[in-house]
Amino acid sequence: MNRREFLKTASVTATASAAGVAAPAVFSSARAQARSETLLIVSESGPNNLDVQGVGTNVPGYEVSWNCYDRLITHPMKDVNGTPYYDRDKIEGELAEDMTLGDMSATFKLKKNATFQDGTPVTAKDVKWSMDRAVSVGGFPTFQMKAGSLEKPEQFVVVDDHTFRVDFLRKDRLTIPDLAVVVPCVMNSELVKKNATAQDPWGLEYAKQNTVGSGAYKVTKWTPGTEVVFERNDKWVGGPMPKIKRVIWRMVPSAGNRRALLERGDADISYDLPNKDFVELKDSGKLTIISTPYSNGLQYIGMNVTKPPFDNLKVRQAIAYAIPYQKIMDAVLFGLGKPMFGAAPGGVKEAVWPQPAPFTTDLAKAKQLLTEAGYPNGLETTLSFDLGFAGVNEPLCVLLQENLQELGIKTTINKIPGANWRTELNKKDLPLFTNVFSGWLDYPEYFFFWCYHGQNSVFNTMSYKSAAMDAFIDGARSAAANGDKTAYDADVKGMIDLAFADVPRIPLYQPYVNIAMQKNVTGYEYWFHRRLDYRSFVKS
Amino acid sequence: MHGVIDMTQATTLTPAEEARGPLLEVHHLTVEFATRKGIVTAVKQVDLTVRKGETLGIVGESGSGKSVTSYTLMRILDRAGRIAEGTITFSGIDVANATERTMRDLRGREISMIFQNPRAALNPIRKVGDQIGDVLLHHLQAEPRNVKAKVIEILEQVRIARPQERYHAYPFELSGGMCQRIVIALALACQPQLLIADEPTTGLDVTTQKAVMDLVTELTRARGMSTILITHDLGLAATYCDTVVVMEKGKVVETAPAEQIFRAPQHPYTQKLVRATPRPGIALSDLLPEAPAVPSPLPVGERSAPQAMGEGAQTSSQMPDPVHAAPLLKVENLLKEYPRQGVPMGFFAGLMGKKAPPEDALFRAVDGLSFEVKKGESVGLVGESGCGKSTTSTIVMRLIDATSGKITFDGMDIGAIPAKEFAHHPMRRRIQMVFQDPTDSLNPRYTAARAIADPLLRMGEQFGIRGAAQMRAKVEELATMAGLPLDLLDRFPHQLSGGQKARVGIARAIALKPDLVILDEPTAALDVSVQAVVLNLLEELKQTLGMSYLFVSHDLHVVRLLCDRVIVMRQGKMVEEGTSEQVLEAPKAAYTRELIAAIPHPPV
Amino acid sequence: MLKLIASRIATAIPSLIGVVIVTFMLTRVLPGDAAAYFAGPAATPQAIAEIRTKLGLDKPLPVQFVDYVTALSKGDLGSSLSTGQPVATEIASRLPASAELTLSGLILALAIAIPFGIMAAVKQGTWVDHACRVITTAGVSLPVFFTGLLLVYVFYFKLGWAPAPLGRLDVFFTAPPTVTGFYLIDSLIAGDFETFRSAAAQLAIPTVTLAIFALAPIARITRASMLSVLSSEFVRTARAAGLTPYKVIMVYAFRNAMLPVITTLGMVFSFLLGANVLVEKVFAWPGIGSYAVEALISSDYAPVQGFVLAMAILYIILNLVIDLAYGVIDPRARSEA
Amino acid sequence: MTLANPADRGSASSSSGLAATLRHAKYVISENPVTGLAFGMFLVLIVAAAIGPYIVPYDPLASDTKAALQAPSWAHWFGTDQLGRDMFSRVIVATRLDMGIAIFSVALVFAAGGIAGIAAGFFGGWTDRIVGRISDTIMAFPLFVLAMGIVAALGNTVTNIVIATAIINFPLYVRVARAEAAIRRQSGFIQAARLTGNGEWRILLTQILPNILPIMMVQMSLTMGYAILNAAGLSFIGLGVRPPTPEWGIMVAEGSAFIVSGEWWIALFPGLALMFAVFCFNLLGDGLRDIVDPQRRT
Repeated sequence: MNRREFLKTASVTATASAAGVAAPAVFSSARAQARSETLLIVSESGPNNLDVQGVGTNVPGYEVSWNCYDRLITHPMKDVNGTPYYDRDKIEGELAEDMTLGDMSATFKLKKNATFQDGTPVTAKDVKWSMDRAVSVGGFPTFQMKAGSLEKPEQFVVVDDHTFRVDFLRKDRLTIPDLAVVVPCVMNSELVKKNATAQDPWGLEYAKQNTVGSGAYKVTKWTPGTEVVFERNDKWVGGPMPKIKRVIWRMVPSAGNRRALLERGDADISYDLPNKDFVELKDSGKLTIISTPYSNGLQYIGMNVTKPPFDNLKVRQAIAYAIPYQKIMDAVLFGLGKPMFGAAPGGVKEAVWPQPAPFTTDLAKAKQLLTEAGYPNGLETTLSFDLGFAGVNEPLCVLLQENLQELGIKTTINKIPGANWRTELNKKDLPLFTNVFSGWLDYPEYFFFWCYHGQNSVFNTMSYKSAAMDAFIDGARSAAANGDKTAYDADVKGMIDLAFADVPRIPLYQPYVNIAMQKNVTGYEYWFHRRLDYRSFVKS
Repeated sequence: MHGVIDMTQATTLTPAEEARGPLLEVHHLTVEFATRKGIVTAVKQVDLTVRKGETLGIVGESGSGKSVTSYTLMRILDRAGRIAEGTITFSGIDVANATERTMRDLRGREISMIFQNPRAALNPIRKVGDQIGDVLLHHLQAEPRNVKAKVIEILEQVRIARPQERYHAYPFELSGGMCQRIVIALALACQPQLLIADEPTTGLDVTTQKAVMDLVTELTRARGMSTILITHDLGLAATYCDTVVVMEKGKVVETAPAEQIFRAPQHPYTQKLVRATPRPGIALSDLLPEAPAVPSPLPVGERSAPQAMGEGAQTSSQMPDPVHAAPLLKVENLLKEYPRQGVPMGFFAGLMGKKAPPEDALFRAVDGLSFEVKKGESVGLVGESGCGKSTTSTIVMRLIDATSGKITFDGMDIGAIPAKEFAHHPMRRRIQMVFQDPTDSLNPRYTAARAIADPLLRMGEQFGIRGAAQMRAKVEELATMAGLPLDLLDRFPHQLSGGQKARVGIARAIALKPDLVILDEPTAALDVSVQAVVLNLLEELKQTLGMSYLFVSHDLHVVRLLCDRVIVMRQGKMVEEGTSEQVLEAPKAAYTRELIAAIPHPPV
Repeated sequence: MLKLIASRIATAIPSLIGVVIVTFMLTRVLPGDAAAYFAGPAATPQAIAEIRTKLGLDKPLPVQFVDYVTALSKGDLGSSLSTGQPVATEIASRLPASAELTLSGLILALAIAIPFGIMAAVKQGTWVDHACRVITTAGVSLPVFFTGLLLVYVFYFKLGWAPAPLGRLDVFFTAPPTVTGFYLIDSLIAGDFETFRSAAAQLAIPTVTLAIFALAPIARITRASMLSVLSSEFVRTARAAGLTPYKVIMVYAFRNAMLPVITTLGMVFSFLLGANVLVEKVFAWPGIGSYAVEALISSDYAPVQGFVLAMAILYIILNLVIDLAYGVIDPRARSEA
Repeated sequence: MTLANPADRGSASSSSGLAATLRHAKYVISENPVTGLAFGMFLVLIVAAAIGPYIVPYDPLASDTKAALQAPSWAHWFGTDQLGRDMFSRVIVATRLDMGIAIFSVALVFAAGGIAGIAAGFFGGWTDRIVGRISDTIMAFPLFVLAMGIVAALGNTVTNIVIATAIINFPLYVRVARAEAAIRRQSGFIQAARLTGNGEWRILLTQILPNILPIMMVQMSLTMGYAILNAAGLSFIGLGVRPPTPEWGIMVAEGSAFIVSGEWWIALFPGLALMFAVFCFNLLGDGLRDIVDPQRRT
């Protein structure tokens, strides 16, 4: 849509904008009109792919997918400390109007009036094609589907045009929640197939550039690295009609500028500002600031347990006692984080995750442990962090480095560019590093499966391997699937206790998702993917 | 000679105007410059008078203040300069105190000026016609619609052929002489009353010089203009001026009618200058003042040699008769070709104007030249710029390779040794050179002693010098021979005068006791009085050390003084060869005659 | 003239080859692994190896180079990993943004620095001269990103004079139909003054930031060449002919003094393109510099190679233009060609 | 053996030369107050680099989170940063590193680019063509991006910053040295040196090089400033010096996030220091040009 057309629509809706007013005034009123129905979001980086099932789609890409595509089911909201927060334990239909859960299958009835953005109706065929695609394209989407035991195209069955069934491979508590994550989105299969090629049967290239779903918004303009413009899909049936007609998402690399834009009222929402800015903006009272802890997420210090010196438990413990926890909370996070240290000793009481570890800053103890470990004169190592999150990571590492220095541990700080971070982690030879992990599915065994299990996934950044740990994790998974609460709780407590005893990674804190909005913007909802859901926003 | 007669007639033709009194009167003019060393007085208490229609010559060596005087008259001094005292009255206008606006009206319209380097005096990126037009328009001598016609008319007056075409030419497309005509046109465009010509012909060939001077004389005469001719060349001034003013160190030392200056110079400085000016019928030693003013370059015992020569005697009378001596250097059929493009511009800049056929891909700088230099002989290589004399000397120096031809030195075919390898060849030390520009030929970062020692350090094995003290002694010996005061040895080139630098260059050239020294216009950049001393020094050294000289010069008079034989070159070829007397007094070739005729002939 | 252009291009070819080789080598030694990036966060080593084969990254370097050059000769610059777009398209859309910014910066710098340089030369040694020197030097002494942030802080955040640093246009304007890719020009062609105003407003502060940085080299060379021309003999001739100081300085001295300035412009432009990288980052400018920086940091070969190639070609074109401009001013250069 | 002699004499006489240079320097400074200022500034930088780490009031690396983000005060002249480190100490201590980067990169490029340029200008022909091509190739890259690429490829160390800075300045030095050498190539003293049996390389090193040194010094002074800016720019985008090492560019980059929130001092003081140094080198370059120019010295 170019500006002239846009003005036309704007003037249709504008009741009082009479003819005969001087040209600039018309422009201005049109702009004012547009403003009230437009949400301007600023963030550091933008999507690299509009298709969550595409190759190498980055996190901002998930936001596009979330808003432009529908899934069969989704979660309703509940209230957590006054903020709408997705309800992990409840499911509601999005494209499906009804879900029947069998013993080894689930059947979905699709909404009859649901259409794709080009007007074609959404059918079970499209749903199957989309699910097939997700489990077939490989890479992250396939992996994510697998986490819910959704692995083979045969699992997805078209019953009739508006009925769709998912057959379970095995009993898995995560199967249904996994259908509500970002990946299993429903695409306009005919449209994609039309634009697919022999080399690219799933139409990855086409879907990369075009949103082909039935979701509440569609991308009308995308300039990578610069902006994404969304328009509302007025025929959306997945939920109540969103209030915001248009969303402009601009990439502003400089954090200072993002804050300036918010403070001057030019931008409506920003969600990656430095913590300090959030705290100050909150104190100033000019903006609405919402901070929510990452669900199932932790910032931690990881150590490679396969190589000296961190193969030595006492060294790992020494590091755990050397960390300046409170300083990090104060000077790095400005309080915007939930401490995950200083728990009372004596074992885990509750089967919840994340929970604080029993470590505190105790340099004397750390020194003693290090001496016991055979490093009375300290040691040398490198401390790595992801430059993409330098705002937190850098001061954190500097503070840690300073304390380690007191133990005689000399560290060289190694900044790794964001794009290379995963690659470096994958090599599994960083000795000491800080990182964040958070799981979409908010279950302890999910977290531990990724981070501590001996299958050694990329997120087991410490290369930790323990038969006992694997037994706890596998036990917890099967107990959850079978609904055995007691066994489940015991296994979860066991794995947490073991994780704290072996300390391959040291929990620091649970980070917060921070959102700053203008006062006239409301309707923020917290989602497991931590990105914005435009559908609920209201601008007055 | 005709010009001179015309002039005197012209002056006498306008007695009425003369009677009206002076056009320009300068009284007690003092000009000061603020420099980093403090105030320097460049012009002291100068008095000048220029009458209407008169041509006044201001003669002086470098630093005499003659140019500053002329700039002061135009009030175009640098910011640092100011008139400290005195008055300048031009046609009743107080120039010293006139407003800048008045001066702008005066400049170009009433007083105009022509400069030494005509090519540099023109805006390189503006068409010459437009440059003349600018002046005409500025002084309201033309209107935009008729300016072009006016310019072409003026171009015709200065004898520019095809003026319509030349209007659109840029300075780089014209020869030096042509550029000077444009500058003259520029100066005369607005019919000024006074023309100041500041070294108008320096750097031009003699034939061009004559043509330019004749033109200036004719045009100014025809317009009844007054002229101030500023020059270092007393001969030129005496030839073309009515009155000559001699300046030294900012002061006027003598003012006299032109005829009297040569005949009866009054002031010692004028006398020295007159003596030092090379002219027909004198010997080398005649150039020097009676009492040597420079430090004695030679041990007393050897002094007598040049002085023993009688009037008009051959300078090399003490030497073994060169006619029968064995040839030291033999050049046969020397040929040097350059591709037309890629030749250094200065090399044949003079030729550019002559419009050599452009289709010729190769340009012959030296075209089948053959000659000999015998042991103890001095041979002069004379010609105008672009004649190939410098190329020849550079090839003989073995700094560049010839296209073809043979060069035999002391029986050895040195032409066969590539120039690149010659640097390390034992023959290298036997052929040395004195360069044209003493400033350019000295490394600004080396002291005089280091410069003189350089050849000894590289090729001085034969002298068996050991240690610093011996080296110093040797350097001092060489400096003494070259007449360089020993206390100057630790100075850097910029702390030395031109003559001193020339001595350093000479000391360096003789350090290795060469057999042949090529003198490439060794005095061209020097004042006449210094030239006189240097020429004598060279002659003395030749006698003492028994060297041969190949003397490259544009100046026949100078060549005659120093050389036994002269070779006249033109366009890469030899025009005439013979003893100096033969060539100068009974030239066979027309070109040689033309050259000789073009040398200013002051009324002696 | 065509001959001149052809010979210019011919002499540039070895450099171009050099650029292609150097860029290729440089990008291959960058740390980071495109295959791992493509494979996504949870990939197995096998998956990564598969993708590596698919991308041809397992082949020996010379083979990869041949592949790259072959693709290049077909005009295929590859696709960016991080934005997912074909590099050629991205460069085509981003280059005008950078060029518009850089050229505006350069023009503004020239407009200020040349009069400064002339004034400094004409009033050599006076306080004007010293002031020019201090001011321009101060400009070049500030890191551009710092200047940029400071200007945003003062003129946008504090004073509110400048529009939000959100790229080339205010969010509520749509880009004019592309003709040149320069919004200022395109909006005028479209007759859309409102957009023109917005584009100009957005351009103002980044342009000033760049211009401040470019003042010193231009002013310095202007002053130096002006000084040498003013002391030249033809200027003395012009003065002696009574021409007004204005005519002497502007017609005689200035045009000659511009010759070295023009020669330096090529270097200043290259210098500004470098500075541009940082300015674009500060002003969220959708240009090619910030694109290259992001790509470089994420070891994204294709955009880096494409960027460098585009820059090299731009640089060659620029030098060609400078040569031609030189020819227009200087008849001597014309005759040599 | 004999080579030493005139050199000895040279040094004997150079005391007078040195005195003359000093006199001249004094004159230039008094003539041009700005150059005098530049010399003063240079002295400050040298002192800060030499003794800075020993005189600063706080450990530049020591954090004190209780005193974080304090505005300039008597206790902390330049305030404190996010981790409570004393900005004054950090700014002063950074001088040594920044100056080091500047000096080493300039020395490196002087050695490489200077010699290559002189050889190109003096020998011409193939030498000229090869050197010309190399520097053309470098020039065809936007220089800052090339520096980024080099540092990104070779790794994030101070040494690599020095190397990258040297490489991107290479064409500048080649250009200056080449032009100066080409001017002198045909001059009389070079011809004279040839006549006395000096080989070409010998002429290049003993005759041409000393004459080009002054103009190269000017160039070095000017590029010192750019070297510092370049390192700062690299730090700004995350390449460059590792934390917590104090370096001006990285401090400005860190501080830039705090400008809008009002903690201006974190970016401002390192920014001023950066400006101070670059400014000083630039002015110094201009001043040096006046001093070393032998034509203007009398």
